Amino acid sequence: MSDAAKDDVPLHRTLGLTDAEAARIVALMGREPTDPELVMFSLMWSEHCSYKHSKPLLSGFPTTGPRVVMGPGENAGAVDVGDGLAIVFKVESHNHPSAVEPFQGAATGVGGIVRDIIAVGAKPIALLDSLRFGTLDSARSRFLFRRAVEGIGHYGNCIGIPNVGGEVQFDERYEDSCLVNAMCVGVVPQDRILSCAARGVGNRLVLIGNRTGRDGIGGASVLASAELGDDDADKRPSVQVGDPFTERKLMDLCLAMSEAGLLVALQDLGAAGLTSAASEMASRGGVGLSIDLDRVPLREEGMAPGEVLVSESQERMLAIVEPAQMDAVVAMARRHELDATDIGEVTDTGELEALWRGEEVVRIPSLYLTDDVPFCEVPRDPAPTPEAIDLSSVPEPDDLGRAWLDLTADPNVASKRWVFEQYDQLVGANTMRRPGGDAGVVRIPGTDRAIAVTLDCAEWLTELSPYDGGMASVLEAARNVACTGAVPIAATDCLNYANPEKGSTGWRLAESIRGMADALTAIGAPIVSGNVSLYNESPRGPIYPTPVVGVVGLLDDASTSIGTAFARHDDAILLIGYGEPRVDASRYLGRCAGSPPPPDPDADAALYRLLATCARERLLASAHDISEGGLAVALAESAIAGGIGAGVAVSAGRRADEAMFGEGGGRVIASCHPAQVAAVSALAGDGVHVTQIGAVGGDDVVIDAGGSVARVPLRDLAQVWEGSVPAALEAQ
Amino acid sequence: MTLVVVTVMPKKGVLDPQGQAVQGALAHMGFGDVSDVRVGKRIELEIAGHDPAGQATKMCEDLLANQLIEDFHVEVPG
Amino acid sequence: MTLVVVTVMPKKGVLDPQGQAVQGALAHMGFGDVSDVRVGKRIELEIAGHDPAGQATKMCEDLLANQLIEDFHVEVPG
Amino acid sequence: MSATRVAVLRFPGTLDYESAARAVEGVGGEPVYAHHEDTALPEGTGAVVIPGGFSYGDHLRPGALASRTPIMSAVRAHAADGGKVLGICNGFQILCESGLLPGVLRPNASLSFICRQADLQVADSGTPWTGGRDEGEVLSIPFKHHDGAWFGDPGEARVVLRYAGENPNGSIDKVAGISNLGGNVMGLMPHPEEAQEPLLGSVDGRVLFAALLS
Ligand SMILES: Nc1ncnc2c1ncn2[C@@H]1O[C@H](COP(=O)(O)OP(=O)(O)O)[C@@H](O)[C@H]1O
Ligand SMILES: [Mg+2]
Repeated sequence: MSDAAKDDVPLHRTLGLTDAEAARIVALMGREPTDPELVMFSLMWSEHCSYKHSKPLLSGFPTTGPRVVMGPGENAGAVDVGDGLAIVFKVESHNHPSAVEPFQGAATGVGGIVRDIIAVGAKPIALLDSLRFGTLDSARSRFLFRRAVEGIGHYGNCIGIPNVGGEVQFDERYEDSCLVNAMCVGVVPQDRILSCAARGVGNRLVLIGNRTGRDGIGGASVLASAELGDDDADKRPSVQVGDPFTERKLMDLCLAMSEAGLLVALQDLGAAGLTSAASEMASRGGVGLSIDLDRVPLREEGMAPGEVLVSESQERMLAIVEPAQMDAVVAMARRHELDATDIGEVTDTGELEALWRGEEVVRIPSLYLTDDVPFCEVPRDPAPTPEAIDLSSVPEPDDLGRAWLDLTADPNVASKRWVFEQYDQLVGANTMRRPGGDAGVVRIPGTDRAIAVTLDCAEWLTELSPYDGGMASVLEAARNVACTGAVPIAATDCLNYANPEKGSTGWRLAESIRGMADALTAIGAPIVSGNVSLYNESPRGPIYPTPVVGVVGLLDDASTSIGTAFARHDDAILLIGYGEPRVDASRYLGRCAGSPPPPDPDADAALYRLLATCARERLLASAHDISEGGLAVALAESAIAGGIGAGVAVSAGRRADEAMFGEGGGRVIASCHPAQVAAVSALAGDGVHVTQIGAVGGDDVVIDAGGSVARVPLRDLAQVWEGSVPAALEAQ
Repeated sequence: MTLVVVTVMPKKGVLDPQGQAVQGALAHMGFGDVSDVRVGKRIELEIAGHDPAGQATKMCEDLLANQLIEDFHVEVPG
Repeated sequence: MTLVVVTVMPKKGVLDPQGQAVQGALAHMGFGDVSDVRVGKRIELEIAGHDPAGQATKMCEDLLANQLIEDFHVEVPG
Repeated sequence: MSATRVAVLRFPGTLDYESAARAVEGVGGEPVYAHHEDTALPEGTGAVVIPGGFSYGDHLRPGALASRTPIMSAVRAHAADGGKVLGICNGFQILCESGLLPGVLRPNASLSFICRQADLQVADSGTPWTGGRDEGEVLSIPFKHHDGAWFGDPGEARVVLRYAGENPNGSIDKVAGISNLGGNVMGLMPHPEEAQEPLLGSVDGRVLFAALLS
């Protein structure tokens, strides 16, 4: 590390600190920092750890509500779901590591988010993943996609947490900057929720799990805060290798220790390793921590103190333990075949101290690291508002059936079975609705309740109109949850954006956050956790602004959940919701262009209430939201899932193809016994319409849009829908 | 046809969870004298055409080894 | 301390799907001159005490190889 | 009369112990956990379940490391006395690696992990494991594995369950589950503990657990 200094480049610049930041560090400290101290500052003040560009904007999110047990700021948020239990969840990105080494990058992304949930003392019960890559005609994108999916499967399957949902999109914009976001959901008795705040002077600081090596040094944190250029190969970190077997043991151990009341506080080690974990714990608890680096179990020889302090070796946790419990902690760790090592203690100084070979090499007030980062205003240069699509410029297909099949075969629309079949969806025997529907539904273990969870994002709309796009991302996720009959109760988000200092990215970030916040407030789902990933751009350009939203919904009676599959011949098909289909920014249009009408969060909220009431009263046999591909694709998906055809008739609106394939508004295709139609219709109101448009049955799927009729054999639709992603991957 | 043997091992310093697990199991089974277990791959290929070792090296770079975490070695026995 | 190298390869005649997959991928990438790809394991161990090769052979019989489908070979290099 | 005690084994990396224990309870048995380092089965054990998961991270070969632990000697003795043993997924792999069942589980032909609901055909109605179902009857039970292709000599075992329809993993003779010739040791790749409740889509896995108690 001091090699660079010898070459006359000041160390702080090599570490990515600006001269102003370096000056501020000297001013704060009242002296020159030591090398290890400077390394610690550089990581803690990176965007990845400090959110220096995004934090000021995030304060706009609603974060409180009657169900919120723990909001943002801890390792993960928690919401009350009754019976004294809380559901704990968070979504996080691992974009940059996945672009370098997709298998390990994605795998360790799963490992990281799982440790966040464990740190709260919660038992993980579900995983989800949101993925974005370049289009599948690119060999590089196929490779990244394949390997990232394998990595997620490898890690998640091996630690035994069911994967119940997610999304995948392919677009040129993600060719150089793929996105890999993972979400974990856990459950914990509310009186056993752990905080990361260190407490109790004299208490022991205990490092649990894997040994510390040189993994990811100068890695994730530095890397995630700068664009990946072509000639940055030497900045690439030594790749972190995930070890799910150890993670499983670590999970079992931490939960057992928490249950036995052995822990005062718990924190995972992620980006910036020990530095970040210890400074968070100290700052949160308003105490100091003293670390004896010689006691940290190392995997490699000759590591420097700075390396030990920032190593990102995986599968490690940091705990605060009362001295009297140390023997029990060590014994329990040994039974789980893991190390638990006393590496220091809680002090009353408010400072982070580190000793190396008996000498003090670090002494920093922990707040300097966690709270004194200089925040940056992002420039907010608005982009012009795009024009609506002139429908006459969109060629009308001669064969609506052909167009329907082509749209269904678009890898962005088609089934993602190739992905989720590589994931264990069932382990734990609580999964009621598997991936492939609108949201995964998982019974809360030991209860009759269930949660519904999904991840979604409307990146095209966010590019075109960031406020509306932020809103649409929230509403689409919540609508997916509502289609299972669950009531959306809280949300988490992962903001994947390009360089906020360039172009209109900063404006898009701010506007989309505002849109998300307004939508979340309207539907009564506060944000309880989240993550930001900036600088997702390459010399070839920025990604779309991609605010991925995870929504959790609650079903008080698990047995009332609704699936997307048509169930019985002769059931009535209902169109429920609001808004008119538009080709603008639709998959049918096939490009990010146009200006769709803005979403209406109040009408969406009314739609969720209607669906929840229908579920409670067991009125519906199926419900499926209309999203990419419009009415035609939603109808096909419910028919394919049920193995039964369907026929519907709708108005052509402006044009038949727009009625069939257009997107927008908040619309759901549902089915019910004919005798229940009146009961469902009676629930209409608040801007939500219920219209009977057809019936389930037959071997074909048929849409009559104002007299233009498309009729396609169910078998053909199923074939392209199921076959297109595998076919695109095989076409090498 | 030339037999070429490619060995791919975890890079020094990179975590080798498989080696760790095998070493632990061996110790439990009473093989206490074992340390530093590392598990990698051995790939045997028959290569036609000239410069089989050169071809194999190219294959390692392109597919057989992940050089971010693995080292490889090409050998033409006999 | 003696370095011992154990090789575990799929038995001749036993289908090796991994080898086949590697061969297929190599062919796709333009390495058409390759045939008979077989993928096995290379395990490196440091063994203390006497008769390291004998100890390693015992480890193979007891754990490292499944002799129903795999052959093993013990080597003490140098 | 007290319920049959069923030992549910736990190795480091075993995942399905809770759902297996619930399934044992569901058919009226009394589940008791036993751990890899135990040298004896719990007092009064009547039958043994080895649940699925990734014992020892599936390192070296699936099931290999677990099969060499002390508890497996106790399981061998139990089986030699005619006691029932049910191995599910990784449990099946462990039984093969420990020699209690013939053959070995190799990687799926696709070389990928597959999670799917499967129809399993009863291939031998003469073992206790399928609860008197006739040959050809179908059970709907999910499977999820990376190394599920059974390779061995079907003549050395009794093929109890076969995949109906296409072979998902390249298993010899479409084998999904086998028992030893004596019929008291059974291993299968699909997960009957996840087919115990109507709420989760199927109850067809109950027969295999009920068989532990008969
Ligand atoms: N990466 C993934 N991981 C797990 N499940 C996925 C993934 N991608 C898609 N799915 C499943 O497929 C379903 C349909 O995908 P998609 O059409 O993108 O969903 P949406 O209903 O949100 O438009 C998702 O709800 C999810 O259950
Ligand atoms: Mg949906």
